Amino acid sequence: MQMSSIVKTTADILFPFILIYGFYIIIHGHLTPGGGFQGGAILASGVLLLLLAYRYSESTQIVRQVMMKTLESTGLLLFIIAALSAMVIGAGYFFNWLSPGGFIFGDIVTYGSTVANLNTGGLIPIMNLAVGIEVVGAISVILLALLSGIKEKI
Amino acid sequence: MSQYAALLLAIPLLAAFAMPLTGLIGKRIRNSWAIIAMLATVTAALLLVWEVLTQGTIVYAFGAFDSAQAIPFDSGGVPIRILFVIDAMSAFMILTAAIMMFAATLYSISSESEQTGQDGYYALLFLLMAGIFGMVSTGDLFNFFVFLEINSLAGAALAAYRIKGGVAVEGGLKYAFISTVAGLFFLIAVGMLYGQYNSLNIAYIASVIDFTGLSLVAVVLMIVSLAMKSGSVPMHFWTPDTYSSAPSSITALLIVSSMASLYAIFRIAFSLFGLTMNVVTIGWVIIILGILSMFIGVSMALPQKDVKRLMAYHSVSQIGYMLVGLGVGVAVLGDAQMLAQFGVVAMEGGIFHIINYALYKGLLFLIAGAVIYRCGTANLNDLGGLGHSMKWTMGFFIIAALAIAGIPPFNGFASKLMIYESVFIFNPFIAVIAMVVSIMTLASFVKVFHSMFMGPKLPQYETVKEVPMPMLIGMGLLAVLIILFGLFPDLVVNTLVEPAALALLDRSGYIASVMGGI
Amino acid sequence: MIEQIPYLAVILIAGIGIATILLKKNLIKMIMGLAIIEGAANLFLIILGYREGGIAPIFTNAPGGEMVLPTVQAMTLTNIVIGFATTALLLAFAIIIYRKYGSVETNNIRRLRE
Amino acid sequence: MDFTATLFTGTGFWNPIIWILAFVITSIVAYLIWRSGVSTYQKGTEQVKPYLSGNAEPEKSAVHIGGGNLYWGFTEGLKGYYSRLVPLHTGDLNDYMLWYFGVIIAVFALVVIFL
Repeated sequence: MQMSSIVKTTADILFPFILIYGFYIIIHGHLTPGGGFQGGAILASGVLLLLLAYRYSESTQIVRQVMMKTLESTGLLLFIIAALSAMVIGAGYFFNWLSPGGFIFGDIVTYGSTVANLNTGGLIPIMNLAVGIEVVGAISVILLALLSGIKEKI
Repeated sequence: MSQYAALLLAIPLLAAFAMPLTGLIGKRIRNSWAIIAMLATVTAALLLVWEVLTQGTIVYAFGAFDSAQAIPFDSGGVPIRILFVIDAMSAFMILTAAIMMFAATLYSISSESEQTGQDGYYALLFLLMAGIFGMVSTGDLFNFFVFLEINSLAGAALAAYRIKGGVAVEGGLKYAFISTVAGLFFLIAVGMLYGQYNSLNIAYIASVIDFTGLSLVAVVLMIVSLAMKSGSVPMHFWTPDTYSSAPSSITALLIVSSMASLYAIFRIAFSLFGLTMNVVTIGWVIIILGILSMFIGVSMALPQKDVKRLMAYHSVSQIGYMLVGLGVGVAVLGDAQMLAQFGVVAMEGGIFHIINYALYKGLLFLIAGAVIYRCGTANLNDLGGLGHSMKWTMGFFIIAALAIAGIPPFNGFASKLMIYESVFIFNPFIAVIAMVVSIMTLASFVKVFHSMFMGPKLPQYETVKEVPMPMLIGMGLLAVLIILFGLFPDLVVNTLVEPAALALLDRSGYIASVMGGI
Repeated sequence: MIEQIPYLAVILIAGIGIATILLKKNLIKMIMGLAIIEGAANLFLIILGYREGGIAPIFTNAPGGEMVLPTVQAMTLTNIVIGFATTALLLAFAIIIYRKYGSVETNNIRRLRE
Repeated sequence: MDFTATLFTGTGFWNPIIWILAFVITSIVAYLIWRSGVSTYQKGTEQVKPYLSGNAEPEKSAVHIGGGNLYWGFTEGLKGYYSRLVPLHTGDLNDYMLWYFGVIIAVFALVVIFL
């Protein structure tokens, strides 16, 4: 069955907004409710919108399984390498060595009720980003796998 | 500070996550990556075990600059970080898992070489190992639950990996469903403990525990859930289904994962609750589960026709020995005189049996896999006469079968002897059942030996050859270890098993290693 | 007494989940029962950390006063993620079983037995 | 480290080296007894052929006993036990879960009764 062009156009227009919202949730994960998994799930819902609006054979041209698997592995590798990086300076696994450093994401959080500063958190925003990339890849792979179970009716 | 505890977890995870990417480059690169990562993990595990045996319990704090900061100064004396507490018992389990990982990965390189989707296979294999290593070394209840779920999900996915017309998926589905339900009830029990003691750390909870009615519910939920995960009767029904349909190298690893669940039962019984609970009742519950497992497992194994299903029932039966050995230890925990007289020996027997069981049962499943790899069937009615063409495999089978039946001088005899003699003082009836079960084990392996290897060469297996070299190396390593453990049981008991048993008994030492001598 | 009502809800929801698992023969419904038990576990964890009148545990722009416990919320999030993975895996198994066996009734998924 | 040390089990001991020595000695004795057996036995003659009341010896593959036929008598003798035990393994996921919850209730009852 073919979706109408209204559905397809709406999906096309909505997709970038969903992406932006998802990345917003991921990037602000260390300041507001949300984070890697939640933002990644929102991103994956954008992918799901595309998958539903187009036919399975068409949408798999856009959302390829190999690409999503690569995204998944890349996100996970980024996460583990971020965790392992602390070992280079002799600290424990997962030690947040970026946090008060003054580099990227290195500002010191002022105590009490302040306006949120995005440039804090050290490794946590990086790990949030890694988890976000991983989750969008993983959920897309799951969706593709589950969708492939449906017999297509034309 | 020593990083081996973290590397033990980090290397398998890194290997698993990079596996799909290396698979995109090429098959050869993926296989070498798998072998390199496996060797690195095993090396880290062996170094960690060596460190624990020479320096005592290791506490590793995740996310801290130094593990001396296991309890942050501003936390009010509560360990809020995720801690790995690796004492001699954990080290023992890590060693068992590392040996099996070495053999099973090497075996997989050959046995899976013709199959598709190997990227996912090795990625899941390393995730499974990360889950097992995490389960046996963590000192945090919720963290344990997370590793339990990683382990069950990876194990179920691997068990279902070769679909085999849906049968393997059925086995995987049963395993996944059952372990998820068990995991959820374990989580609810963890929540009950957290609500009362405001911490997830095993050592902290143990130091403040006050056994209430809610803790009683929690301990029952935890022990029954973990007993189901380790496959004890009467929650064993998934074991033959999953073990028989999974690929053989995976079955060898699923055994280690059931051992990790078994470890958790005793960690909870000895270190978490200890004498605060009614040890006699809980001990007897574990012993009854053990007796049922021993007897029903072996009596179901005798009439089986599928070789892997038969061996799976034997694994149920062997788990009974460990439950009985350590259950006697729990039951006499409150009586110092009985503990010294036979309780410690029973526990040592049970713990020694864990590694012996993992070795010979893993070897048996690998042999079954080798036979299936060459002949394509696991049905004992169709097999026969393989002794003419698969001489090495037959030799390994003889060693493993004699070991599982408890025939001297192999390793199964040493641990079973320790269990028999100590349990006989506790209750002669149990020891008699254990011996009868041992005889029936021998009987059913005589059946397997006869119908697989004996007899004239059958026409349909005229072209069968010996299995490739990596599979033989994986099996040979286990066989050599079985013989060595059988010839020098005293050495193993003194260096590995006795510290493990004493570490389980030393509840205040476990608490002090984290809480700093409170 | 009013504080006990959420715990009663946990028991009720877990009971519904257990009954679904035990009584329903359809695999998809059993997976739903599993998800219901998971919901009960999540609710149980969340109410352990609930404090009367507490605010969300975010320090920026916090008005002060009591906060609810964040540890259990982190545990719940982890459990949600794990539950997501489990459900996806079980549903994938159910799809393959339906393709191969032509049924998702548990009394037909019994090729491995005895 | 003393490699000849013995494993003590509280009531007894176990030393594989002694056992192997005993095994070797017993084997030698058995071999000597076997050596002094009947000397008229000769390989490759009529003596080695199986005697089946004068019937011809069947093909080797025809006399192979499959695994399913072994221990038939054992299972037949314990029929009452096996006919109850085997049907419990239904392969039905609902039953598996029923056993789990049943065991939780049973263990809970035990623990409460013998508190």
